[in-house]
Amino acid sequence: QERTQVNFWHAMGGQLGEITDGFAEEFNARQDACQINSIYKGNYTETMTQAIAAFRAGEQPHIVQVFEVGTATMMAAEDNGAVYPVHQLMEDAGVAFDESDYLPAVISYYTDTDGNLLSLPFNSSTPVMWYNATAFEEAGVEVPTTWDEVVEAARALKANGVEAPFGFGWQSWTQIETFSAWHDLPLGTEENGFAGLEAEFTFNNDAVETHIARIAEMGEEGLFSYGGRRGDSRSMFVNGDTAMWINSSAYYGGFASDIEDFEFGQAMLPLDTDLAEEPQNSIIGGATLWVLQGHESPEYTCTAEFFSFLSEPEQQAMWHQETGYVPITTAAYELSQEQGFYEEAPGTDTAIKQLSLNEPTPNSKGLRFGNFVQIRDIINEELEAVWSGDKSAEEALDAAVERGNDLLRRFEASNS
Amino acid sequence: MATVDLEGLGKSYQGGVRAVEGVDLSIADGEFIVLVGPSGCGKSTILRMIAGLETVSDGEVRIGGAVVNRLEPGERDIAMVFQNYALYPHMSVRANMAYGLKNQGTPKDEIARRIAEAARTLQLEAYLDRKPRQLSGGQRQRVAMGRAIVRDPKAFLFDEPLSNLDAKLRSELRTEIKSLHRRLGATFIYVTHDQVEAMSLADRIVLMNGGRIEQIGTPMDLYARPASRFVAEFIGTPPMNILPAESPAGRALAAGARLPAGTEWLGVRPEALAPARTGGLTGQAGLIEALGADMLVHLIAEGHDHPVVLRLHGAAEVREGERLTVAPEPGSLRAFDGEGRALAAAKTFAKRLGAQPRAVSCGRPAT
Amino acid sequence: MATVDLEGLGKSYQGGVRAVEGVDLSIADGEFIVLVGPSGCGKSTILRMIAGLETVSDGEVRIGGAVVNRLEPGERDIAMVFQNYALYPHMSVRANMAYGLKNQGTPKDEIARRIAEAARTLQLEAYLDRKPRQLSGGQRQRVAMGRAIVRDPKAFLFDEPLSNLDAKLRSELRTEIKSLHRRLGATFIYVTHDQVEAMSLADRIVLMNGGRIEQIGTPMDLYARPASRFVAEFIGTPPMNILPAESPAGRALAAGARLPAGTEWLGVRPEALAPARTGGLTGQAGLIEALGADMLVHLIAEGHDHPVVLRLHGAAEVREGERLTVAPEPGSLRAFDGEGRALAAAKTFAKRLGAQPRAVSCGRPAT
Amino acid sequence: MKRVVFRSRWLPYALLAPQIAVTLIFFFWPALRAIESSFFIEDAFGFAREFVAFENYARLFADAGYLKSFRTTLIFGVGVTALAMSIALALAVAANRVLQATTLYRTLIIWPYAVAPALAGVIWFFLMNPSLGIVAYWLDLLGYDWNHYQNGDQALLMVIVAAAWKQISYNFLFFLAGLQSIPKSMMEAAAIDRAGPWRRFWTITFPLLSPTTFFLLVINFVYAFFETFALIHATTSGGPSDSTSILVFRVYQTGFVGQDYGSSAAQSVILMALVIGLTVIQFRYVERRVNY
Amino acid sequence: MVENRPLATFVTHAVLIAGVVFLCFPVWMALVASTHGPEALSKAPIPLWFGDQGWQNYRDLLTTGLPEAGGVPVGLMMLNSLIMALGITIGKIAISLIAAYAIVYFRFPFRMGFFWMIFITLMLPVEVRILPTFDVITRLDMLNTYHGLIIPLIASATATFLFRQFFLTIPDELVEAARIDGAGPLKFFRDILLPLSRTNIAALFIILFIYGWNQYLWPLIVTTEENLYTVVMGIQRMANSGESLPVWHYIMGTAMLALIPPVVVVLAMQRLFVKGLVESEK
Ligand SMILES: Nc1ncnc2c1ncn2[C@@H]1O[C@H](COP(=O)(O)OP(=O)(O)OP(=O)(O)O)[C@@H](O)[C@H]1O
Ligand SMILES: Nc1ncnc2c1ncn2[C@@H]1O[C@H](COP(=O)(O)OP(=O)(O)OP(=O)(O)O)[C@@H](O)[C@H]1O
Ligand SMILES: O=P(O)(O)OC[C@H](O)CO
Ligand SMILES: [Mg+2]
Ligand SMILES: [Mg+2]
Repeated sequence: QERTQVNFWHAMGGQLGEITDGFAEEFNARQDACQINSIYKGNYTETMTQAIAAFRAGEQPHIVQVFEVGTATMMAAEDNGAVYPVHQLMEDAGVAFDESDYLPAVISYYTDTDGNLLSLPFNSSTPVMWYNATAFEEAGVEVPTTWDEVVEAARALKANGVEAPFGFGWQSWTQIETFSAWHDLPLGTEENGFAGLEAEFTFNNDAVETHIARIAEMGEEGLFSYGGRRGDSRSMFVNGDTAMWINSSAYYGGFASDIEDFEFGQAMLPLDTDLAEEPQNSIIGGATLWVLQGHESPEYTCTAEFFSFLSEPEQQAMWHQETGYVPITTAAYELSQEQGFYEEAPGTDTAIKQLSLNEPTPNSKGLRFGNFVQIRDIINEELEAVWSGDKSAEEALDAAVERGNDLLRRFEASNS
Repeated sequence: MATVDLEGLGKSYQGGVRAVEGVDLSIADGEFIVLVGPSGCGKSTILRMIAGLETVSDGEVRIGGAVVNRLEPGERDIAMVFQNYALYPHMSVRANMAYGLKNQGTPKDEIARRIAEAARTLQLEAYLDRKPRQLSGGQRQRVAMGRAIVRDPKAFLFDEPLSNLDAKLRSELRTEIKSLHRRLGATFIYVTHDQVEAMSLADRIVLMNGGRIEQIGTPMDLYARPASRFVAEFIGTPPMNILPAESPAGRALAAGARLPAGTEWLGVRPEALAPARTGGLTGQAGLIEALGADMLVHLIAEGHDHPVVLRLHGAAEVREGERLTVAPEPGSLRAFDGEGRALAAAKTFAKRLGAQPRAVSCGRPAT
Repeated sequence: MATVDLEGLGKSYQGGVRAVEGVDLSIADGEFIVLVGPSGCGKSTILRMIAGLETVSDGEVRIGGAVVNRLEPGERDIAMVFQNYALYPHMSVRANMAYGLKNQGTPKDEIARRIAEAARTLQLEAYLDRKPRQLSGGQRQRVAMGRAIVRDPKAFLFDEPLSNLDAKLRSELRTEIKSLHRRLGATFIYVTHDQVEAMSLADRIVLMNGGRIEQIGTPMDLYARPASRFVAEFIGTPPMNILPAESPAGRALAAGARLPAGTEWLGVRPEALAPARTGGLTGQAGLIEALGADMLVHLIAEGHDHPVVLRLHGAAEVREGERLTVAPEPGSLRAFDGEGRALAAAKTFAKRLGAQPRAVSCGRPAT
Repeated sequence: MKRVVFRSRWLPYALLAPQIAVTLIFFFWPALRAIESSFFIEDAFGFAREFVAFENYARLFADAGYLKSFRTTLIFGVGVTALAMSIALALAVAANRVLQATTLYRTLIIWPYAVAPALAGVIWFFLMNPSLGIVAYWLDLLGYDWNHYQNGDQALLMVIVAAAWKQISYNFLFFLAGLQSIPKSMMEAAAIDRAGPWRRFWTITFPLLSPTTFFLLVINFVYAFFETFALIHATTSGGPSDSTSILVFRVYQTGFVGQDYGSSAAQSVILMALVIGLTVIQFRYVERRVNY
Repeated sequence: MVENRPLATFVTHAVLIAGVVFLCFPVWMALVASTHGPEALSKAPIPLWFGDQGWQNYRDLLTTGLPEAGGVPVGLMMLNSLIMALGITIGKIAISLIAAYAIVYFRFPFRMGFFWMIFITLMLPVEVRILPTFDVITRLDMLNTYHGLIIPLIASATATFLFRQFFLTIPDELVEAARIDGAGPLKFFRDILLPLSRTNIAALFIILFIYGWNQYLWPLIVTTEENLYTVVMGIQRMANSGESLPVWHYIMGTAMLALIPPVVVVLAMQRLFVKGLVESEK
């Protein structure tokens, strides 16, 4: 008999892609009713926009992986019936599903106002600070925990021949969104958008401004080198040009296989002691799996079963350990502990620790702004203008907020 | 083979150009007719109306007595040879000749037979499998004629077939066309702007001017008895000298002749002016062109701004600047009225001048 | 103005084509020399070596006595007129003429003066501000001449300047060039493949064949005393009739004449054959071309496969198929050896035939 | 125009039908839809749309980023055109001089025409990569700090060079054809008129090439404006800081990535007007004026 | 011309050689990079001479699906490119030929109207109106199909113009001779016009093949199924990896594979190519 076909679009290239495709294969091998077609569609933005375009064309996949930034857009689509909420899907398919199995820090980002889970967390990450332990040792400095120490360490590393000691990727996520949450500062009104479409940005505050200005100064001093919007500067860390690199915890898998010349480690994000005594918690990144409407019910049953398979502790633990994404269920976290993973690879629990450091506040729960894909691009543009010396931090953030608000209003207009 | 008759033929092109106007012409079966005239006078237009390549605006075209105005070119049973040969460049000589026959469904062996025959006639046997581009201009034009011959059409139309060839080839092929006509005995309608070609080929020449027929006649008719100044100046190189009858030069030239009433222009051919001791036109020799057998002397006559051209024997001893007096040979003067029409039949006028028709004075006629 | 001397001039193109071989030629100051010959015989190559547009492979080019072999074209002080005019299309007529002068730093008012003068001479005043494309072919060639004149060069070189023009314009401009030469009194070196042009323009003709000079002389020299069969056949239309001396036709033609030893070919010009009652060549009139003033009769003589062409008076009464007997006029027969070289000086040979140099028999010579 | 034509009532329409059908369906229909959409705003999934009249246009012209894209496009266009045309002209003039070797050089010069703009971009991207690109490395040795991720001007320069690199072959071929169509006798006449090679080039060759030059100007602008989309998309994606975001890239970015259909459609309409303008200029103005 | 300027000759060759180096160098580097393993390409300076991983790399690319390229073997992508390029080329030539024939050899109402309709598309690249065109394709249900890849791109003003231009240079007398030989419009087209257009068709074929092969945006948006990916668009996915280290040896290998077919076509049929290019654009 014919297998029921389910299309799964994802944005996992390289090693991540291999593992992702491996899940689908394994699931397909386990049973003979469903066939999951796992398809790489390019980076997050491309995958999401292609899925939307496909939806408009009636060619949508069943499952699409959408990064956290697209959440508001997807939720608005859910209101219009484009999205099949996961809680509903599981219920309709009669597949056992308990939200409380999932780490709260993870699912809070993706639940609606009634606390129902809308999409399935799959690969969740959070920014951490990657460092080149060998380089630190050679320069004789400690791994920094505050931003002041970051600057100091960078100077020492530079003096010791490291080309551009400090760097980062996904700058809006790591240097504005997470920075704000880490210091319990709001990014915008309306509980960072969770409470309504009328939200407005407020991240042009002194705290963020000072922070951005600090990085710009580091750039001028030659301590920081900007290397692209997503993970493009990764190669600088891998080849030793950069020794402190703030980006997703999900680089773990890649680093483990690519880095041979030196020891690397991950540390918690630095704190700006002028802003807070203690860090709050970092916010989630990565992506979740959204189910799109418009297909037959047997296909959705398969989808539900696949989701259930993905959430099993074995899968999750393996995924977590291989990639550096955080485990999404408590069971998977515990399994990893049992397996002795954290002793074996110290620091690999940094992400999960950061996420669960404190009970999330409205400022650290996450964000839910419409049109945020575009707004991220605006923030990218404005920050790049700072790095290249064309704008001051203040000008750039003011402009980003103004332009961002404009898009928020436009989103509000087209979704109400 | 057939007669071709044009009756009141006229053509207006889009945009209002009136290319041909009221042409009446009956072409006998087997006749070699040449349409000649300056560029733009409508020669090609007439030919193309006969062929069916242009619609007829007024009048009728009849081939073999039947009106063909509304027939497609392929249905008129005529063949045409073009100035640029118009061979199908991608087909062999053989295929070029066969194409028309194939289209009309002639059987294979009949086609082969006819091609063989035409190739023999035109000495093209060796080239049958070549492509046109592998042939010289003269050979190409022969293939074009071959393509016409195999069709065995009612009439052959030629539109300046020799204009693209160099002088030597031109005169060779001229001879070939003439003998082809003799061999086939078919009706030939031939367009050219070259009066030498017209003179040497035609049974009858139709001289056109501005869309109308200026004169129809045998070559010698047109040369000796031009119906108008236009004909007189068009036929013959160098052309007939034309002088105002009332100018001093004109009066000197016509000295002693009684001119018909209304004469405004006098004409005399360069070879008909001979040095004379008295009575005649006096002038100074200007440019002298020694052409071997002949010599052209440009005579600057008082009271006439264009030089009068004399054609003398090549060995004549004339030097630039020399003063010469010349007089027309008896009977050689032509008179035209204000509109350029010839005034009296040449003969009559010649008689009045008191001489018998000009006798051959140089190459003595054969007996 | 200056003399131009070529000494042992030779040219090999890359690829080994030997275009010119051992050419010696002294051109007097103010002379009008025409280089003529069939296509590819090396005429242009010689002209271009004089101009400095091709390097000289062997020998020397001297202008005004000085060797110029290694000078660039601009330094030789010559001017050249090209077949395709080679006017600068983006410059006005005035700027075209001024260009060369500007390049040599002539003062502004001097340039203006010279242009005005040249424009007057060539009647170009009205066109000075036009672009070349707004001019007719003849006007363009006149501008090209104007560009040459203003430079006041040591010599004028012309490479087939009239070939792109139609017959009428060609003969007009021919006259103009001739009178220009007379007016300027400068050295002209003129290339053409048209023997009529060569005859009517040249002081001396240089007839080339396969890269070598075949004969140098005045036009009438070449016509009357060709140094070879090649010259005899190249100069004159229709060309000289050539017959094998030992064929029946040849013997009939030369009947009664004592031929120089080694004679293999006989030549006689069409106009020098006259109908005769006895003794001579007999044949049947084939194609007859009535050309008005003249008539060409193609005589099919027994024992000779090419027709012998006669040129008779236009009014001669010959009909196709008629039998004719013709004899050469006294002194008109030419003898050539196996290699085609003329055998005896024409005069001597003529004397042997027992007649005085051929008297003018048609247009009587001026007194 | 042909002197002789065939007569048939239906045949010409049948022959034209496929071409016209494709043109109508894939050119005119989308063009009309673009005009229509430009008056609406729409949500990403296409559930709702709202008529906003000219608001999309108004917003565009109030958007500094959009206006900056005009500037970027202009700089990019002028840069690519100037670079590609001047190098090509120099090469063509040189190749035209070497006579026998022309074919050899031509072979070595024309092949980049076949390289897709996207590939040209990716290859240059690789050469210029700040951390491992060989050219960036050389620049570094020369003391020049190359980082197109950070420096917008450098990024723009990189895409200009990549785009021009690919276009040189094309311009070269046309310049060479143009040079070869200048009658040799014109150069000879100038040589006799005492003009040296340099002067000959500027007073004769260059003016005579002007039709080719103007043709190439238009073609290069069109190339730089529209056909380089792939190059930008495959390399800088418009960044950093919007500095390589040319207009055509922005249409895509706004529409496909930003899901802002109305604004994207409005940009399409503006671009189409621009293209048609360029076409008209080429045929009305340039053709007439440059005919010497 | 008599010229005594050895320096000029030297400068001429110097300019040409510099130009050739500038043009060839990037592709040389790409070729070299494609023969190394990832380690050699992770640190500056990268090698300027070939490595020993060439066969390995190319075999991987052609046969196995790399995750970086979405798991599609480059061999399959190249096949898709070929199908698309040929489809576009043949389609464009076919419909342009007959359209040009109609416009040149017939007079009929609205002839100029049609002419302008085709003409106006001359400079309207698909990128400019990408969104609405995509919309139309989805309405026609042509996503993820070969005909979706091909048909929208086969309307070609350029080809129509080239053929029109060419037909106009065919002497009138040829039609006339054919008509006298009794050929009707279809016969004339088949027997005379088509054979005569052979070189033009061949020349245009090259240009259009390159155009088709190099398509980027269009396949990028109309294909969502991997087995329809084309190689030129496929490379973008590899280069823009973002999250993972770009696999430069594979990327450059793919680039080489993607540029070899059109470059070979251009070089092998240089004469036709030059003719096609210079004539189709002028
Ligand atoms: N297709 C056409 N449309 C409009 N006018 C035309 C057309 N063909 C010819 N004419 C005009 O008709 C007149 C006669 O043209 P035709 O071709 O018959 O002249 P012709 O005597 O053959 O000249 P030529 O010796 O130059 O071939 C000319 O004025 C010409 O311009
Ligand atoms: N650039 C060249 N390279 C090689 N051979 C050449 C070149 N130019 C001319 N030739 C050859 O040199 C010979 C003489 O050529 P030239 O142009 O001087 O002849 P011409 O007498 O002027 O002929 P035409 O009357 O056709 O102009 C010919 O065989 C020609 O093919
Ligand atoms: O690299 P990832 O998958 O952790 O995702 C990074 C960010 O969350 C993207 O928004
Ligand atoms: Mg005509
Ligand atoms: Mg020559």
